[in-house]
Amino acid sequence: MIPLAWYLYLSAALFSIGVFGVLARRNAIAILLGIELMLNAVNVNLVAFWRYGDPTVMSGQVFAVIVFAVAAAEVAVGLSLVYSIYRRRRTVIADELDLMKW
Amino acid sequence: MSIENLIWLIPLPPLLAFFLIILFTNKWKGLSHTIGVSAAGLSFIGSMIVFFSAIQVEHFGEGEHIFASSINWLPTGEGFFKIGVLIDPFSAVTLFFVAITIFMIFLYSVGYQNYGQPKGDHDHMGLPPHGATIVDEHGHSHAVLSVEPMYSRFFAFLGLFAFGMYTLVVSDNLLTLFVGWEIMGLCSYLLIGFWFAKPSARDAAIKAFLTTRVGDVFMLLGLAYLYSVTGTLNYRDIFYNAEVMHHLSETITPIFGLSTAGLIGLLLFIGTIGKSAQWPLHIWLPDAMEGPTPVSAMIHAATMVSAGVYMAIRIFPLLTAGWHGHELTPTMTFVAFIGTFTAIFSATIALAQNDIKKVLAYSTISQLGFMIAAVGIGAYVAAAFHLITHAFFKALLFLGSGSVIHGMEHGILHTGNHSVDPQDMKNMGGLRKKMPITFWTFLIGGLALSGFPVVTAGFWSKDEILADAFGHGQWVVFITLAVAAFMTAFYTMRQITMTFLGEPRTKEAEHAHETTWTMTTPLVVLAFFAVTFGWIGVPEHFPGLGGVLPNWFHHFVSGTLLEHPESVEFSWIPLGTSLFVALGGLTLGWFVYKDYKAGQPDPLENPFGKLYPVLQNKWYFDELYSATFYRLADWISGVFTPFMDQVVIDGILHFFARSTGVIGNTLRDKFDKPIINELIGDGTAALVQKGQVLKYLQTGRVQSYLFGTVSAFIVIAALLYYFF
Amino acid sequence: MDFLNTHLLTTILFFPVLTAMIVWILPSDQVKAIRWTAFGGSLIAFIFSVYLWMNFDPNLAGYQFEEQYIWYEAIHSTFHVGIDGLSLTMVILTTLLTPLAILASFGIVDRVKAYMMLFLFLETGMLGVFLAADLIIFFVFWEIGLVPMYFLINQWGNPKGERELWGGIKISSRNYASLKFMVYTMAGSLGLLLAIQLLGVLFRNYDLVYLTQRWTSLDPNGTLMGVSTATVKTIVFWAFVIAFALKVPVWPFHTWLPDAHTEAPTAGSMILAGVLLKLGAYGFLRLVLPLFPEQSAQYAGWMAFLATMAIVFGAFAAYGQTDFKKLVAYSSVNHMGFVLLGIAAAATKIGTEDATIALNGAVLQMFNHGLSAAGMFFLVGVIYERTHTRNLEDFGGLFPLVPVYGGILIFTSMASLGLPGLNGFVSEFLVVRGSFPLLPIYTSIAIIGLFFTGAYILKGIRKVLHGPLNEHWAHGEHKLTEINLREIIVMAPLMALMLYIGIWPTGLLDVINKAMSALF
Amino acid sequence: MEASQIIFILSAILILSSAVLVTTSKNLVHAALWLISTLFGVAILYVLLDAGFLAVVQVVVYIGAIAIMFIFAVMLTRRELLDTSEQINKSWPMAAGVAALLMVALGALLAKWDGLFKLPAPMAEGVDPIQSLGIALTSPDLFVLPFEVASVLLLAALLGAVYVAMDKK
Amino acid sequence: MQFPVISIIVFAPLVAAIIMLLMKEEAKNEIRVVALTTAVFDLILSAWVYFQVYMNPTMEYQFVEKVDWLPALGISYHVGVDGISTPLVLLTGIVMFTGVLISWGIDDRPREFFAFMFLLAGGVFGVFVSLDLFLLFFFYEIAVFPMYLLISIWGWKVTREYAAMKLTLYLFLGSVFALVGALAMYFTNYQLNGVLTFDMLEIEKAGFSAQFQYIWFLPVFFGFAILGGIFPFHNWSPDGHVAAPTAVSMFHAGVLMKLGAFAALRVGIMLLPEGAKQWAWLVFGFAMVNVVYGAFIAFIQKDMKYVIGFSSVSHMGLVALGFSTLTADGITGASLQMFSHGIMTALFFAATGMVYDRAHTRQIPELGGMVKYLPWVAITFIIGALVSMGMPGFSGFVAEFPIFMGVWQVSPIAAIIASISIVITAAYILLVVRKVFYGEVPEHFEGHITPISILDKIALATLVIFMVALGTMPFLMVPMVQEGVNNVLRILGGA
Repeated sequence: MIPLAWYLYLSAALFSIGVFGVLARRNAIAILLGIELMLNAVNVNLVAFWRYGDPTVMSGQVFAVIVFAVAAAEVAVGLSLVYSIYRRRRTVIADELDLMKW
Repeated sequence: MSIENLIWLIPLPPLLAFFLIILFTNKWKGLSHTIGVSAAGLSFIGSMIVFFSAIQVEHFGEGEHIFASSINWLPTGEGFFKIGVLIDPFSAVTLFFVAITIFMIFLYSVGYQNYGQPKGDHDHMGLPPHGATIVDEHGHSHAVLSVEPMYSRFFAFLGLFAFGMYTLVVSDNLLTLFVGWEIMGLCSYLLIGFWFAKPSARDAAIKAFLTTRVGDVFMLLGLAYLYSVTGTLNYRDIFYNAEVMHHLSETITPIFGLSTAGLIGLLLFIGTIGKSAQWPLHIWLPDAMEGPTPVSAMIHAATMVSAGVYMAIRIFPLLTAGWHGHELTPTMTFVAFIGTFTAIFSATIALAQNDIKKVLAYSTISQLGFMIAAVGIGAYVAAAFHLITHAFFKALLFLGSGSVIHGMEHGILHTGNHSVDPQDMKNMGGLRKKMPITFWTFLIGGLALSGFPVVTAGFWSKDEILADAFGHGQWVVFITLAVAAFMTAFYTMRQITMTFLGEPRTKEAEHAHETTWTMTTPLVVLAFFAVTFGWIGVPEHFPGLGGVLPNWFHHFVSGTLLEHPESVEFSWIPLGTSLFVALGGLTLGWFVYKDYKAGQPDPLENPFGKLYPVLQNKWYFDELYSATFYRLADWISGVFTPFMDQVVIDGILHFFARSTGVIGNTLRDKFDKPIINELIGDGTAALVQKGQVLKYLQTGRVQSYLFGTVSAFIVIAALLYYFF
Repeated sequence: MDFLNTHLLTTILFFPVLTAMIVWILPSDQVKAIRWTAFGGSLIAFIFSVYLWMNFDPNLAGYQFEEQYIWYEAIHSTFHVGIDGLSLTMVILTTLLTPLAILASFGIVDRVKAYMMLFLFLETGMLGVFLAADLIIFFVFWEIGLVPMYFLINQWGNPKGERELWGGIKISSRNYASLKFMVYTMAGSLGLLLAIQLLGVLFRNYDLVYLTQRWTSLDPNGTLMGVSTATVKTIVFWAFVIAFALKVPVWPFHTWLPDAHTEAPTAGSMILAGVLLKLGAYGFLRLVLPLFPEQSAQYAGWMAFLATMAIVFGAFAAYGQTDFKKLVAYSSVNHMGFVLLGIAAAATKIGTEDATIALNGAVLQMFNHGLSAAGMFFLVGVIYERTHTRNLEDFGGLFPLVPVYGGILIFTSMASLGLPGLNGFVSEFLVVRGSFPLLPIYTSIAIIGLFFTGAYILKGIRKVLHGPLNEHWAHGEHKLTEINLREIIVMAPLMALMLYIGIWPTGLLDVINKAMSALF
Repeated sequence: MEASQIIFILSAILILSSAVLVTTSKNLVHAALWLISTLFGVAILYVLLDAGFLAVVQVVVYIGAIAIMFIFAVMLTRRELLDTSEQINKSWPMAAGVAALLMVALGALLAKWDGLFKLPAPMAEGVDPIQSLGIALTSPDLFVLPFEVASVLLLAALLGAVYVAMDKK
Repeated sequence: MQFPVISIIVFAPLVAAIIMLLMKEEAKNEIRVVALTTAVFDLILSAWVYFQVYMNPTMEYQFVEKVDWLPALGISYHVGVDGISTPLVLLTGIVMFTGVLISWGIDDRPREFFAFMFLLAGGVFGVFVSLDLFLLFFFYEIAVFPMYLLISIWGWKVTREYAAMKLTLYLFLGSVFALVGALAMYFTNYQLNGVLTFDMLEIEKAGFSAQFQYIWFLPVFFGFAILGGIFPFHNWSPDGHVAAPTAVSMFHAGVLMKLGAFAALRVGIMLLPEGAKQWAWLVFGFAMVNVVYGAFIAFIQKDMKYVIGFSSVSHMGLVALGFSTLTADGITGASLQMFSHGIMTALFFAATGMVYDRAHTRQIPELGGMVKYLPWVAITFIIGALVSMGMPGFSGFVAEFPIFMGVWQVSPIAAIIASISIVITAAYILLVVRKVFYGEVPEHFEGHITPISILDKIALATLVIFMVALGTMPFLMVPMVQEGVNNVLRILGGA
């Protein structure tokens, strides 16, 4: 039997790695990858809590499903954005995409 | 109609005439003078009726034996101030001579202002007529006198003047007396300044008005004083009321320890000084000669100056309050001094004048001095008597001189030499043949003035004054007056000689000729009174005449007073003196001047030496005053007051205004902006700077934002960890 | 008619405003209509006040025709108007002078509508002061009166003339004058305002009658707000005195007057001298004496001193002027000095016969000065309109050119000189008579002023009418034209009254006398 | 040590290691591939958690759709493939620090929670998670609304993506 | 449940703002019409409310509406008017109406302009009527925030950023203090009575300890009074006036400053009476400074708007002075002064704006003879001047007189000193009138000065009417104000 803690710590770790990825990568796509990791971490949590709580209440899983949808949407929009940016600026380096500064 | 109502009416016709002429008829000369003269005539008749009905009353003046009526005028708190009319013996006789002289003067003016003569070629309002040229049927053009441009106006003013005088005489209280008094002041101003375009006339007018006003204001003060102590200004209630008089004479005022009566008397008397041109306020009168001659007569004989004396005699009880026949009270001493000094003082000046009217003017002053002196030594009746006689003969003299001047002007027009002064006696001489009536009447007047014994009125009145002075043991007064009388005789004779006797000294004098009947009639009438009027006042014990004629005047007038003054017992000394001074003066005068030729210096210049110019310049009084009082007044009004207003007071105001601004600026620049704004306020500007720094936080990089987010999350986590 | 009887005072008070409103709606180019409407309105107000005079019963003490409406209950002030002999005299004067002033200003062509409206407002303002029986109302109208006057001077005043202030600041003198007039007077009434507030705070009421009896019955040994009552009373007393002294104006608060007068338009000066100055004196009579009998008695000497200074220096200053209008202006200082002298004298011994006489004199003097000063200013205006100069040196010998004008001028001058037989004398005599026994010294000094009154009046006549003719005015385009009918009509009632009062003062004086005896 | 525990550990190692490689590998294509393996590991965990349906969805949707899309995107922005320039930005140590801190923070928080080591209750008999999930997603009184909203979201995202990425020439 | 007139008054502007924002940028006239309609509508309603309250003035609040908002936190939508706030509601209605008329000509993004202005108006209405502390703050911030935009966008180019920033900082700073105080009351009330409520009528009864009140009165009072321009926090106000566009200045000086004073009274004095008594002397002192100091500075200003700005400082000082006397007279006067001064400054700024729009300068020395071209402006400005110098017969006198009476009861000396300001006011205002409207016209103005529109005339006339009406017929407003004041006095312990 696996105690809940394992899942939680795992997802925490996964989340942290995702954060690192988001913060550290220069490439916009890579940043999106990091976000994916974080989302998965969240999902793991959700499902774990469903299982260790009352499995007859399905809210945990439902949330997971919705997260999938969100993830899909996010990726679709995100990537298309990246692509259009690339078409205009010929770059996807996040540091250089700083039009919205002072 | 009862006498009282008649008295009310006496002053009105002239006033009516004044308004009629001013408002309606001043276009039509004839109509105007008709109105004027007839108005004067009406008043004359009225006065005569009143006078004669007065002298028929037994014990007239005593107790209720008077004509009086009054009405409420000013409400004062509970009571009323009443005004009304009063005829007592004194006012009756005054009314008598006033009426006559005024009527005469009206008549005279018609001629004097050249009624019926053509309009002047280049006359205009405010200047004396320059004469006109007419072309007779032969085609010769003659220069003739031209009519006065402001003819109607002249009669209007005369009317007002007459009104003033009548009011003054018939009024029963000092206030209405003052009213008439001031109205005359105005008229004298208007009439002296009648030819207002002449600067000399204009200034003379103002001089007259102001100088008299000096007296008037003090008089007003006196009135207020008297009124506030007695609660009335009615003659009878005060002077004819024993305990009031007693109270007045007993109470002592802080000023010089005078009795109340004395002080009030003094204040009122100052009014007289101004009005009757006594020294030191005499200066206006000679200048008043700028007016047309009838005006001079009005002012100097009939009315104004007499008014002064009239009042002095009216307030006799006040002046003499606390006097018991000997040892003059301070007030009386003052009055006596003023009178006596004026008499001698102006007599000296008269000696050296050449202007025919100026001489008369100064003689008037000196004669008034006689009367005042008489009042001062308590010679009530004498004063009144001389007042009246003097009025007659002085009016006569003035009108005569006017006639002379008129004649001279005629001559001047004939020769056409306008440089000649028609009033300068040096240019005259030998006029007796040219103008006989004028000469004879003038002579009578002159003799009366110099007190030619027995026949002339002047003798009796003047003699009575001297007698009183002697009788009361006032030696100083007696001697001074005697000397003055001597001078009077002298300069009168000088005048007569220079004017009428000898040979004409100029061509103008040769071509002078007699004036119209309107001018000569008054001369005759007045001459009549100048002679006869004296005979009603012959002292009982006068040698010879004494018993023959009763001293009617004395008895009658004494009725005015509460305790009748007894007439002084007869003594030869004053009689002798007056005889001597009169005759001596006359003869001396004739000898000195009988062969005075044109161009010669005046015979008196050598004997008098340095004194002569001093006399000629009236002891330099005008110069003295202008150097002191006028200068002072000008300084105060022209320098001091503006300084006080514009520099001191306004300065203070402006200081406030300025300091407001200064405070405002200081607050704003020194406090509001630097301190408040910096300390509390202007974090702002600074903070905008900070903002410039902070904006770098906004890198626009997604990741840097995320950094913030995550770190914030960590912090929160840490907090949660710490707290829960 | 019944309405009129019950609301007579308010009708008189607000009729001018009503007229102003009518004038307002008239088209501004209908100058004639505007003038006549304004004139008619003020005339009707005058007729009303004559009707008031008819129905007034002098024998009753206290207010008559009283009206009282709720106005400002938060501070317990009601719109309370009433009239007694004193105010009646002043009301008559005001309503008489205003139509004349309006008639006198028919010559005005610049912004006639505004001018006339201001004038009518001014009338209401002045009437309000005289009618008010409530301290606040009194103050309201007291201040309101300033405003129209300010603009009359500031706008229709003499456009020429510059005034050098400190530091080389130059401002046109009419601005200077009007500003001085306004600010100075407001500053003066500050004390009044504060004093009024103090009274209100103490008694929670502003009704004059009530206030008077409460205030006078205060325990003199008690304390108010920690200060002894006597002290407070003294301070308040002086606050009142200064406010009114400024308006009268009394030396040394008089300097605004000559400036204001010289700059004001003719009709403005007429009203200013004729009525506005009376407000101050009225204040003394209506408030100072009744409210502060002890203080007035105590400080009567000082008031008399100021009055005397006003009389003497007023006369001297007038004598020193070369500007005809300034001369007349200073004469106002001199004449109003007599009013205050009378009041001060009366203050020493309220209730005695002397006091009553002095007060009669003072009030009559107010009325008389109203007539003569208005007349004088108008005459100055008449000649100024024709010659555009007021410098006495520029005139000279004009009598032959304008005999009628000359006659009127001399007549009026004599009235203001105090010639017996004309109105001025009666009042001056009464004042002197009343004051002499009470304040002999000051009265005697004031006499000097009386003398110089003569001096400056004659100076005026001498410079304008007499002397050699100044050819400049004799012919050519400068030819001086005779006074015209309208102007004569303006003068006629004034002169008639001067003469009437001079000869038969009893009618008017009777009312005044009864009022004074009732008041004090 | 039971089988399930071992499976968990293995898959955990797979997840974490490949996740690290996702965030570190220079070549983006590799990174995308490593992501796939991570997702796969997660799928295994779902199975362990008796969420078979989710596991399937994970494999089908994530790996089959999303990851592939990433690869497409990488291809489209090809220049990046060639450049061998630094893929980690200069502030990566800070990033690492933050990440580590985060890990610690989460760990610490979890450590404080008492229900940390509870064990799962055995699945009740006759309860089919998939069925009940289906019911939950479709029954009006449960989650039908969020479900539909999610679909709307997907649609919107789809349109948006198309619009954004469309070449407007 | 009666007709919720108050809510309608409050929300009509907000709704209108939204409507306008939804309209097309180009449809300027339509936008203006909407604005005007709303303004008229509000004016009518507030007049109706005023009339109702005038008909039966009571100490209680009228037109009360209470709806729970966040019951958990004790926040409720609780509004109502009393004798003091009713005139202010009317005032806001008037200023809003006239403000719209005046800014009819605004051509630079009128949509946003009116929208923000109405937002402001709504906020102001809200503050005046809200009986719930939270609600009050809510509206307070709504009112303050648009000022920033209005000034910094439509303001006077030279100083607008500076002024807008300054104003906003001051006001938020103030409201922060006040908020802290308010929360303190909220929680203390919870501790004392165990109920979480922001309802002021509840908090009134909380019975705070004197100690507590002593501590919290100052922050609360001054926090709000800053918006009332109390010394030494007055500097934002003249700068703000100068920078703001005409209509905004009208709002700013006309109602916004009243907002501060009113809130200071409602929250500061009425909720913390003991504190008020304790610190009255301090407020009194500062207010005195305001009065005199403002007058003096206004005297030397060269810019018309600065003159008026500082005169507002001085006059608002009178309001604070009146409150700080804590006497019936003083507070009555202060309440009236709020109304009177509101109308007056609105008029001043309207007139100034008209002059400025045409002459393009506000420097007094550069102006002159405007009466020739702008008679209406001149005359109305003059009437305003009379009001501001406390000329009897105008509202200024009616308002200032009781204030001074109140001051007398506290300190006669102060009354005397304060009265000096009246003369100074007269002086500088007359100087402005003389120089700007009279005197000779600088030649470069010849022909450049266009006459004002009929709308402007209507606006000016409206304002003048109210000043004169109150001045000549105080009984139109005084009774209700007295009732309101009685309520305050009741709280103060029948002082």
